[in-house]
Order: sequence, then C-alpha cells, then structure tokens
Amino acid sequence: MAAPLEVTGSDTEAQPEAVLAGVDGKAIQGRSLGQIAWMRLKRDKVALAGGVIVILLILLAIFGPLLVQSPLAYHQNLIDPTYNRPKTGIWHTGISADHLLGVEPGTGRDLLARIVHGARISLLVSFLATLLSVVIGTVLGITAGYFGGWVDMLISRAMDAFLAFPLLLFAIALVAVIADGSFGLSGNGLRIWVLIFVIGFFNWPYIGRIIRGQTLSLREREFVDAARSMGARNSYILFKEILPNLVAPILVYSTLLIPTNILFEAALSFLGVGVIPPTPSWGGMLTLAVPIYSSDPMYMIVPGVAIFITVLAFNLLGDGLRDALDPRAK
Amino acid sequence: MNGVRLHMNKMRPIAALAAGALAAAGLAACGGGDSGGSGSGPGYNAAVNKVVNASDKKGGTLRLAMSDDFDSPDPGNQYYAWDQNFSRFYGRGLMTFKPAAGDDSKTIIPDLATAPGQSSDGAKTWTYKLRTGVKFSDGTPVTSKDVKYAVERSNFTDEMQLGPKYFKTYLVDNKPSYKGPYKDKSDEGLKSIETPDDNTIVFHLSKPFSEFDDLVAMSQTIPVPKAKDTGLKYESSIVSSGPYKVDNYTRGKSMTLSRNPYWDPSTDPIRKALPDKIELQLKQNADDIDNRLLAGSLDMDVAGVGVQAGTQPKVLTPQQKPYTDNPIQGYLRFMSLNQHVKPLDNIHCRNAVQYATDKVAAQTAYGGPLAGGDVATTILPPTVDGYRKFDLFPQKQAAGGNGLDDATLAKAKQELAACGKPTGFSTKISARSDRPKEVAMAQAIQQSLKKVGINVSIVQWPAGDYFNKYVGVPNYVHQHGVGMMLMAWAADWPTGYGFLSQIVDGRAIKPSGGNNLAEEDNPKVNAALDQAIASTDKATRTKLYGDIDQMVMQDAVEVPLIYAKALLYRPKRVTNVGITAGYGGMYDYLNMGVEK
Amino acid sequence: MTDTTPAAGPATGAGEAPAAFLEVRDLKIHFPTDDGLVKSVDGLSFQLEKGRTLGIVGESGSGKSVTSLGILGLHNRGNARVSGEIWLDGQELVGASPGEVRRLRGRKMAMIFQDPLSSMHPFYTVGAQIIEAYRVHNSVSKQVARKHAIDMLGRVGIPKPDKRVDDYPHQFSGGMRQRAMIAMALSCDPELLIADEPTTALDVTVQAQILDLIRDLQQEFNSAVIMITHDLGVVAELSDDILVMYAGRCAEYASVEDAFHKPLHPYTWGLLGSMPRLDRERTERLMPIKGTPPSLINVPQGCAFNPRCAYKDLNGDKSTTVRPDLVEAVPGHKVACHLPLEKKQEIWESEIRPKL
Amino acid sequence: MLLLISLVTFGIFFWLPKLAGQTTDQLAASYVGKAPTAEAIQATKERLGLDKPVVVQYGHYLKGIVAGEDFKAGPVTDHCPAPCLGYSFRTSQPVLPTLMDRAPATLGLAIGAAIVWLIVGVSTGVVSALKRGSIWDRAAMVVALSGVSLPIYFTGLVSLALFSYKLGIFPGGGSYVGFSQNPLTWFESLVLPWITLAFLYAAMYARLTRAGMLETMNEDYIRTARAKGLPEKTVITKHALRASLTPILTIFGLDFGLLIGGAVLTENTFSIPGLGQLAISSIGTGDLPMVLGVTTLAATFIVVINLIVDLLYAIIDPRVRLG
Repeated sequence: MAAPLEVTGSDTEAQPEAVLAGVDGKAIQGRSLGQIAWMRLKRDKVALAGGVIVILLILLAIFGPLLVQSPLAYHQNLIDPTYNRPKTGIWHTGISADHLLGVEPGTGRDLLARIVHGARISLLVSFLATLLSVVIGTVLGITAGYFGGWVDMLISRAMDAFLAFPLLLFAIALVAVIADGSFGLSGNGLRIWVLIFVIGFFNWPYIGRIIRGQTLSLREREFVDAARSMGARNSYILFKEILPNLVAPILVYSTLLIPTNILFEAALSFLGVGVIPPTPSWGGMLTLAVPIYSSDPMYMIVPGVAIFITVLAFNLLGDGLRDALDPRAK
Repeated sequence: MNGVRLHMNKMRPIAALAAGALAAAGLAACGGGDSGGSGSGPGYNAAVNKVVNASDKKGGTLRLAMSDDFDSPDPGNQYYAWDQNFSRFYGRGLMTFKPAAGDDSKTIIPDLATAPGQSSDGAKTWTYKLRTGVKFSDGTPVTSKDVKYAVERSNFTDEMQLGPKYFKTYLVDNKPSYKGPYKDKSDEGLKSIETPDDNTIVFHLSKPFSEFDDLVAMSQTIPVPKAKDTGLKYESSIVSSGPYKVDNYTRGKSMTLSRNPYWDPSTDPIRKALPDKIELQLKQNADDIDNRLLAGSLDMDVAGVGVQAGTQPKVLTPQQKPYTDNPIQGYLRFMSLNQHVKPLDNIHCRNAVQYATDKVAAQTAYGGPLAGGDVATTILPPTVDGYRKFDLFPQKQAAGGNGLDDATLAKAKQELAACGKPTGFSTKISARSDRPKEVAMAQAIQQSLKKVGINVSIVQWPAGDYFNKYVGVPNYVHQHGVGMMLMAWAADWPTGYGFLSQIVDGRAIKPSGGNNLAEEDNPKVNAALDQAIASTDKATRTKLYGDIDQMVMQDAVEVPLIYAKALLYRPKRVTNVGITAGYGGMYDYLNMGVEK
Repeated sequence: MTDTTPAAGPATGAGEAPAAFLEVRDLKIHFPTDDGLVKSVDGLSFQLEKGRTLGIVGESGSGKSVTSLGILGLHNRGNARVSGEIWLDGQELVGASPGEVRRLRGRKMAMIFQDPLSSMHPFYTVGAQIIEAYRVHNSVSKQVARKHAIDMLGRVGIPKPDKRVDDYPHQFSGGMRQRAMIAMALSCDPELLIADEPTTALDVTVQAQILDLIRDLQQEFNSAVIMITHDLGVVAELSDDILVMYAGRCAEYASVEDAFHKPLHPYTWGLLGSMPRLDRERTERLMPIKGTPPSLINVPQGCAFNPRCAYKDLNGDKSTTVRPDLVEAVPGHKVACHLPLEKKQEIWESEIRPKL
Repeated sequence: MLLLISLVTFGIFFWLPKLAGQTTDQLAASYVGKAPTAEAIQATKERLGLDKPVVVQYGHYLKGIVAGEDFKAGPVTDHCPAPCLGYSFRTSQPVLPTLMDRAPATLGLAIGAAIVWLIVGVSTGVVSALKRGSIWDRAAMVVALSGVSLPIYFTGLVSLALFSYKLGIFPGGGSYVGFSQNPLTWFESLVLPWITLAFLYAAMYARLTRAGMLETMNEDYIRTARAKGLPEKTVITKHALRASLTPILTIFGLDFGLLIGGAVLTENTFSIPGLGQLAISSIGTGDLPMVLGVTTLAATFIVVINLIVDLLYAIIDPRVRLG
C-alpha cells in the first residue's frame, strides 16, 4: 500500500497523535467498527452500567409482570378510611413484606406491581415510537441529503417547521381530539397506538436532521462517487453504500431518543392523556400523587425514581455509545 | 333537561380544567351531619344544623376564593349550586332559600315576591306579587316585566345554554314556538307569562306543578332589564338588584362587589348585607386555597366541596377539627344498569350486580367516609324530602376488611345462576375520564365484580361529552354494550321530584343528553311521579317519593353507591356560617360577614 | 543557500545556557492515552541561529508539528509529559512557568499555521486580530496598534491595507489570508518564526509568493525560522538545514546541499523518491515508501524505520533490535542508521540516485 | 411558516375528528349545553360554524385574523378587531385578549428561568470543559445528566414538598400573582418554578456548552490566539466562548420560543396561570378556538424568536451576515 506524504485533510491528519491507529497497527486493521466500538464501550464503565440497567429493565418489562402480584387488586384493608392513605409502614407508605414499595393510597394496590407493569407500557411505547421516528427520520433524512435540491429544501423546511411546533401541546391535543372508538379501535388498544404515533411522529426531525447531515457528507465521499461512476442506481447507492454507513449514528441517536420518548410518554400520562387506567403508567401514578404529595410523599417518590433511573440508564448508554462509535462527536 | 354535573374538585392536570362542567344544581337539603353541635359555640359539625358565629356586625371585606370559575355569573346562564348561592349577593329572584342551617334551610321564602306563589287551576297557574320600591343598581325600578324578560332570555334563546330549562319545559309555549327575545322582537314575548301590572307576574303551566315555588327560587327569576341586556356579554355588565353591585368581573381572575346604593333594606327582610366589600378570586390553586384558609388570609372557599386530600390530615388535628363540618351534600353517586344491554336486561343479572358491587371499596376509592360519603342503599339521599331508609340488597364486608363476605357473594352467584349466567358475564363500565375519583371508583367496582365472574372493562369519556355524546345517547349505549354507567346526581331543588324526575321517569329518556341512563320506564313509576307533582299536599308528595324510590330499587336498575359528603372548613373570622341544604350542603353565603 | 555550516549537536552541557539562539536538547513529548503512551517526540535535539532557516521534514504523525507546538508551549498541557530542554535566547522554556512562556509567545517567537481560514477567528476582523496580538505585548493605544496593523498588512503585500484591515478572514482569498496570518505572526518582530506547513492549503501559484514573502521578511527581520513541511520542494527553496523526522526522532540532519545530494538515511531516500519529477518517465516518477508510518504508541523495536526499510537485512538483526543513535557520520551531517557509511554512500550513488 | 402551522393545527382540531368518524352533529353536541335537542344542536352548529366544510371554516379563521370578526352575543353584536383569533366555544370570550391576559405569567416564568439557566448552565459547562476530567467536571456532568433525566414535574413536586411544605422557604403551588399586583409576591412565587425549570435546562446547556467548548478549544484559531501570547482568560472569554455560544444561541432560540408558547408541565405543577395551563384546560374542555389560539400564538412566538436569533446570529457571526 502506498503511503504518499500528501495525506492532508484526511482523518489521520486531524488526529495526529495516532490514537486512531489503536494499540497496535496490525490488529486494528482487521476490526470492524462494531468491534472497535465494543472495545471502547467495554472500557466505559459508566456506560456499561447504564447498559446493564437497560437490559435489566427490558427483562423486567418482559418477565416482571409474571413475577409480581396483580397491579389491579385492591387491598383496602390496608387503607385508613379517614385519611384515605395506607395505615401501616413508615410515613404511611404501606411498605411491608407483601408490598415492598408500599401500596397506593385509596386503593391499596401494590406499587411494585404497578411500577413493573408501568415499565412495560413505558418501554413499549417509547421503543415503538423511537422505531417510528427512526424509520421516518432515516428515510426522509437520506432522501433529503442524497437528492438535495428542492427535495432537500422541502424536507428541511418540514423539519424546521416540526421543530418549531409546540410539541407537547400538539400531542395532548391530538390524543384528546381522537375520540375513543375512532379508527375502529377503543380503549388502550387505540390509546397506545395513538401515543406511539404521536410521540414517534413528532420526534422524527431530530433523527432526520442528523441523518441528512451525515448523508450529505457521505454523498461526497469517494466510494459513493466510485459507485456512481460505475453506473450504480440511486437505490443501490442509498441502500448498499450509504445506509450501512449510517448504522452507527442511527444506533446512537435511537438510544438517545428512547429516554426522551420515555419522558414524553410520562409527561402525557401525567397530563392525563396517556394510557387509560386501570392500566398502570408511571406518569399517571405521578398525577395521582400531585394532590397528596404533602401527606404521602412516598407515593410520588416511587414512580418518579422509576422514571429517573430508566431515563438515566438510557442516557448513560447512549452517551457511551456515542463516544464509542463517534469519538469526535463529543 | 339538565344533567347534574358534579363537582370535581380534587384533581389536577387535564381534569382541573374541565372543571367547567360541574355542578350541582343541588337545591338539596337538610344538614345531615353526625354529631352536630348541640352546645353553643363552634365545634366539629357545629354549623351543620345551626348558624354559628351569628352576628350583625357590618363592615370589612369578605375574601372568597374558588379553584374554578363561574359557569357564568349571569343569573340567566348559570347552573352550579355555588353560583346560584353566590349570585344572590347581586340579584333577587322571586323566592329563595331561607338563610339558615339544617332542615330549616330547605324552607322557601319570598325574596322579590311578597309571598309564596298563589296557585289556581289545579297548580297550573301561579301568581306572584312583587315588592315595591326595589331598584336596580342603575336606579331604575324593578318591575314584573324584568322578571318575565329574565325567564324568557334564560330559557328560550340559543345563546343562554348553561342553565336548566325547566321553565321552557313547563310553561305553555306560543304557537308557533317561541324563539326567545333575541329573535322574537314582539312586545308580547312569551304569552304564558303575564304581567298585568308592574308588581304582578302570572305563569301559566302546561301541566300541574306543585313545586313551582322551588323553581322560581332558581337564579333565572333574578330580573334583567331588557335595555341593559347584552346577551353573552351581560356577564361582565350585570345590573344588580341585590345589596351589592358587581364592580368588576374578569373571567378566570376575580370578581369584586361593593354596596349597591339603590338597595333599600326595608324592601329586603332576609339579607343582612354585612361586609362593605366582597372579593372573589377565581381559578386559584386548590391546595393554596386550603393553605390560605388555614392561615386565615382567606375567608371561604366558595366551591363548597371540601378541602383537598392533602389538607385533610391537617384539618383533622384536635386544634382544627372544631372548625370543620362534614355535611351530606345531597348528591348520590350511583351506577346505572342499562336495561337494554344484555345480559342486564335480566333482572337477576342486575340483582347479582347489586350484591356483588362492593360499596365500601367504591367509597374508599372516592375518598373514604369523610371526603367521599356514606354508603348508599337508596336513590334519594337523606337530605331530600321523601327519603326513607331501606336496603333491598344488604351486603356485608368480610372479616379483615378487604372485600365482601362469602354470604354476600353467594347471593350474587345465586342471582347469576338464576339469570342463566352461573359463571358470570362481561360488560363495560363507564366513567368520566377527567374525574379521577370516579375512574378510581370504576376500578374498585371492576375489582369487586370480578370475584363473581363479572368481567367489566372500563370506558372513559370527558365530562363535557359524557351525557351529550355517550352515556346519554341510548343508541350509543346499546350499540357499544355499555351496561354500567357511573354518574352522580343532585336535586335541582331538595324534593323527591326535583331529584327523581330526570333520572327515573320514562319520559325523560332522550335521544341524547338524557340522564335516565338505565332507561327506566316503569309505568307505575311514571304515574306516581305525575300524581305527586299534581298533588298540592306536601305529605302525600313526600310519601309518593319514598314509594317511587322503592319501586325503582325493586327494578334493580340503579346501584346507589354513596351519599356524597364533604369536609368543609370555616375560618374563625367568618360570621353567620351555616350549612344550607338548599344549595347542596355548602355554607350559605347570603348573610356571611367578617369579624374585624 | 550555499552556506553548509551545520549547527549540529549541543555545544554545551545539559542545563547550561547554550550559545545558540535556539537549542533543543533531548526533547520528549509524550501523551498518555487510553490506548497507551504516545511518544510524539522522543529525544529530539537541534540548534538554530538567528537569520537561519531549519526545515523539519517528515510524514504526518512523525512528530514535527508537536515539536513546534512544544517549543511554543502550545501542546496540550493537561496531559502531555514533556522532558528535555528548550533554550531560546538563553532562557529555558520547558521548566519555565506557563505565564513566562506566554509572554514570549507572539513577541519573541511566533507561528504561522497551515490553514489560515481555520486559524483565524471567524468572528473578528483581520485587523482586530493583528491589533490584539500587538497590544498584548506592547502597551499602545488602539489607534497606534491599528496603524501598525495596517502597516504590517502593507508589508506582507496586501493591497489597500487600510481598507482590508476591517475585513473578516472569510472575505480574504486563501493567499491573502495567509499573508494576513504572517502579518499577525510578525507584528511583534519575533526573533523565532515557526511556519507549520504554511503553503499546504494554498494554490500552487500562491505558494511561491508566500515562500518568497517569508524569505524576504526573514532577511528583513533577521529571524530564525523553522519551516515544517512534508514538501521537500519547500525545504529546498527556503532552508539552510534540514531535519528529517521519523517516529518522533531525528533520522537525519544535514545542510540542504547534503540532504538533497548526499542523503544518508534510507528514509530520506524514500522521501526524495516520492517527490514527483516532471523530468522523468511517467512510470518512474514516484517511488513511494512502502508500508505505513508507525504507530507512535508501539514504535517498532530497533530502528523505527525497519519494517519499511529495504536494507535492514544488511545489518544482521541489528536494525530490528538496537535503536540507532544519531551520529555525525560526516562533519555537519548526522544520521541515525546502522548501515556503515560507505554502504550508505554506495547504495545512494548506485541504486537510488539514478532513479531519482 | 406560520400559515403552515396554523393550517396543520386547524387540520388537527377541525378535520381530524371528522376523519376519525365524528359527524358534525356529534361535534356540535359537545358545545350545545344542557339541552341537546336536535334544534339546539342545529343552532349550535350554525352559531359555531361547524356545519360548514373545514376549508370554509379555515378561510373564516384566516379572515378573522386579517380583517376581524363580528360575534353575535344575543341582542348585541361584538366586534373583534383584526387580528381576531375568534371566540371561545365554551365561554364566548374573545380568544386574543384571553391569551394576552395569560401571556405575562408564562413570559415571566420563561424569562426568569432562562436567565438562571443560561448563567448556571453556561458557566458550569465552561468550567467543566476547561477542567475536563477533574472532580468538578465529573460531578457537574453527573448532576447535569441527572438533570436531563428527571421529569420536570417530578423535580417540581419534590422541590415543592421540600422547600415549600417541609422547610417553608418558598410559597407553595398556586401562589402566583401578577407582577403589577405585587412584585415581591410575584418574585417569591416564581422562585421555585424558575429553579425547577432552570435545573432541567441548565443541565442541558451545561452539557451543550461543555461539548461546544471542548470542540472550540480544539479549533485552530484558539491555538492561534494562544500563539499570539494572549492570556488564557482572554483566549477563553474572547475567543472560545463567543464561538462556542453561537450554536447554543440557535438551540436557545428554539427552547425559549417553545417555552413562552406555554411551559405546560411547569405551569401545571406550580399552578401558574399561563398559556400552557390555558392550553391544557382548553384541550380538556374541547375549546377548539382557544387551543388553536394558544398553538398559533406559541408558533408565532417561536417564529419571531427564531427570527431574532437569526438576526443576532448575523451580528455575532460575520460569515452569516455577508454570506
């Protein structure tokens, strides 16, 4: 392989200290981006911790409901009727061996069970919403970045407009406007899809912008020129040449979008337009906590901390992935 | 014609907003408190049966607050109990509730009229004489024409939608149909209201109606001068006929009242008009209202639906408890079982639901005995004329207090077997999505019915659309199989007729917006209602109301859940505080004053 | 350019102030990273007198830029480990406080960077940036500094300097921008000027102008100049001496004459071979060095160049085991290679030179 | 842009329900009051214009904005001058004055919070970037990451429980009064909301600023500035900060614009009677003109703020000005 001295402007010049060359030049050549990323990620203990929590959360969401008691069963014998709050447990939380996180005021429903079931909803909605955002964002981002011209103009304008929308208001309004029974669906069967759609649909420009930017720079790269000069069709270039190179940013920003969506879902539930009770949701639990937080603070802490840990774990993992896959994008 | 929209105070997010739709036209009654202060001086429940802190001391500013707003302060366009109570500061209807506490407060006394209505023609014609010398806040004298105009605009125009339409229902209509004073500019207006002179007004009804005095006690007879009527904008330029005039009303913010110089105490024997000024802050945070009440920087929460859940422990301390009252509010929270939704068309299936619905669980879900209310077994609440205590479907709690006992559940299962559904059935239960406590109650019922195999799924709609688009539309209910519907009801006046006529009369079933959700259409019930309202003898009426209650319960179409109660707080500084049954168990605002 | 007196080797012992204007002794700049210790500069020594120009040549990542930044104290202080000595006009810089070094920067020593567009602040006018540089070291009024800036712009050949002084960098062409950069560097009459690839980012036609300018200005100011480049042509044009760097070390040090006509290090031969020459047949024009530059974390054992060297086998296993010292093979001509001098001269004459 | 947003908003509220299968009768039934007879529904439909096709309704809405609108209040007719955003379906109040009445609360909240978060967030980010890897940096970034991971209403509730109920330092939720009413109470009532809101954004901005600073500190022109012998302080404040703050300005414009269109969650948690609360309550009661008004106003704010940001950008970055 030739090593012309004129290597100006290429990546190695920008990284003079040869960090990119890795521990030893030979071994690194055989490594894929994924392996390099994994190697870096392994060293990032904090991100790993985030990753472990994320995996645990996913397992919890999938299998947890099988292990805990019913989130709907009432235990009103635990409730003090005068104050309408749990009789027992420290600070009237109802914490006991049967109810590790205490029980809900008024109903005596088990909080652990509600948290675990809430995780399922929260993760389901945020994952699918993220998937939707990623699909829309990637398709439109690539299209805009690759074809440029008026297509780019149009899509970019649309992205700007979306970013200028008061999203939360729109989301609430949309959920509220779609009456139960619309589209032949009702109850949570409708609501969950509406939530996924609303959250996913409004967040695509975040992915779209990044993908567009990446595509713009990829489009100018040699291998694309090479493919184009060999007469490859656009679809081939898009899917075989450009898309694989976008996997890293897509992965990173999906991971970072998930916690945003978890917060979004929780906010909607908090405002009363999330999943429909009695199905438990974290945001919905906080709503119920609002009027009684001064007399029963624990009831506010439990779902709040659940949201916090989940979002934090995803953020840690996302940050770690970004650092690992794209060290310069700090 | 109405739809009692209950108070939904204790909620926030999306709900609180929707508070728009509430309230209680409850002219229900009678302070049914527990202990009641038999001694003098305040104490827990002291104001339930007695006006405490009685005083004639004038002066000062009465500082009021409210977590919501008026539906409208316009007396012709309002329905909530609290604003009917409140609007008497600046308006005088023909009759009103006696400013008192306990049973006495259900008494209807003349206000603008000199005496109760004179009925003739078998209670189909009602004549009132007006007091002389009553003036509007602009100095013009009040005449019977102003009362007639007020009734016309409130009941017959498209613009005024928020109040009840009883007058339109009972008054004889013109031919062709009267379109209201905004469209029909004729001098004559509605022919069935006659004003032979400025001090006489005569109402002609299409059928006998013995409780017409209760009807004219509503704010809709508060006179409105035609020349000053600005329709929907009148709410911000109300012309007062009471002791106070409205200086300023800003929607969502505040209303301030000061003395009406044209109010003549000699024409008004019932009002003390103590404070010099009345300030009402609107759309205040509910928790903050409580805190200010406790701190003494606020005199009254005019919503009258009790303190917030978070405040409850604070006012139940030994120091504060003597300043609280826990009256029955005249509402019944209940569940209607629709007779056309299978398998609830079978009375045994309905009976099974009656037994298996854990009312204690529902009570706890709604806030417990203090903030929720007492477990109910009848349709009429104890504060309404005609109430008779009985329980056709007695139930017992299991030892340990978590659900019904086996005997009760066994009875439910027996009824299920009789219904041909020994293993249970499935249906839907509806609740108002913006009323978290109602939703919580639906969940509690869902849980208790599950124990006998009745699986219900919860459906929710916003309160604003509940009756107009969903449960009040029989077609919708049948098509979607909504067998059980949660609602709450208070009488528009505290008698059996005021309570029952909209919810159990077969003729009250409407294509939409109805309140007879069970579609109860029992000929005997219908006949008894007609007989009662035509009877001029109060005792006869009262007995009939109790009979009707029992008949409907035998049909098992309504599951009474709780007689609503509220934990109210009365600050020390406020004088003349008593619970009025006339406005659904809240404090009577008419003669409130403040100690300096 | 015919003065071949080499300024090689420390004339005085360690720790003592040298006679030379600039003397670098056994300079080491290492960066610990997650992947290992990066030895960017690993034992570099050289001298430079005022009025003379030293060309430092090497591939990307050979440590030449780090050397220059190290002299100015601009290396990443947070994580760099620096040892050795740098003497500038009798003052030692490695051990000096950052403040002291800062005061020397811009005044006594200045630097011209490779890419004038990214090296000038996009938000400030060219004039403002020159004025700023001048006023840091000279307590003069803004007006005076501005006059000086205009004057400097004029001297580096920017037409209508009184107007252009208020323009922003992006309004300049590439060549003009580099002139402005030079004006900024020279605004305080620095005695040492380091030019890091000053012409790489420029059009070929402009390159020559800039080089002429640097040369003229050097004569005018009598500065010492270090010219860092990978372009041997630039070095040939401008330098008195040449230092060839490889893997953070000096591979060969010689006068321009010797370096071009009698180079002794196989790496230097490779560099010469990679220079395109129009006077050759197309196929012979380039003789690139095979392989890639070594990782600075794992520098090959023995001679760092051995994996790419065609002649390493001539030394038995010495090239792969023992690191060659930099020795003065010929007076004024140092080289770090195990090959015997005669062998090197022979190979150069017989194998390399004919192909160039 | 505004037209697009108003079109989309209008579509969502007036067209989507129809798409979802609601008839105009059903729509009108929401606003008919307590006596939904067929004739009352018909009258309501006509009064609110719901009987007309959505396009016509939209045209009417635009006409109101451009030329004003008349409103029949019964015996009198009210005129709402341009720009008229219509009348509430629920309270019959003109929309724009209601919005203007609510805007100061939101504005006060947003501006105060923005000041706090810019100062705290940016300075934290700068110090973190300069002391990269230090204990301070790590601690700050842990706090910042926590900040962006906490739901704002939860932070709000915790701070209320702690500082208001437990410690009694600040007034509780719902104590908001207008600035003109009592500046001191106004200030006190907003301290917690400011801190809560600023905590989230300060965390975001600390992360952004740090990243921006780190990137800028690697720029060639920073090296140049140092090579000139500038003191480090000058290098940071004059050269690095200014450059790294410009992209943050763009984001700030967007965030601030969104916020003054209604800090929904914060206003709700602290019961501040701002636009966000109005929007939520209007959505709950199906008061479409009011919802439409808030979103239109919010979008207008965003567009205006972004315009200002673009102008500022041109002032800060000469490349934009001339290119």
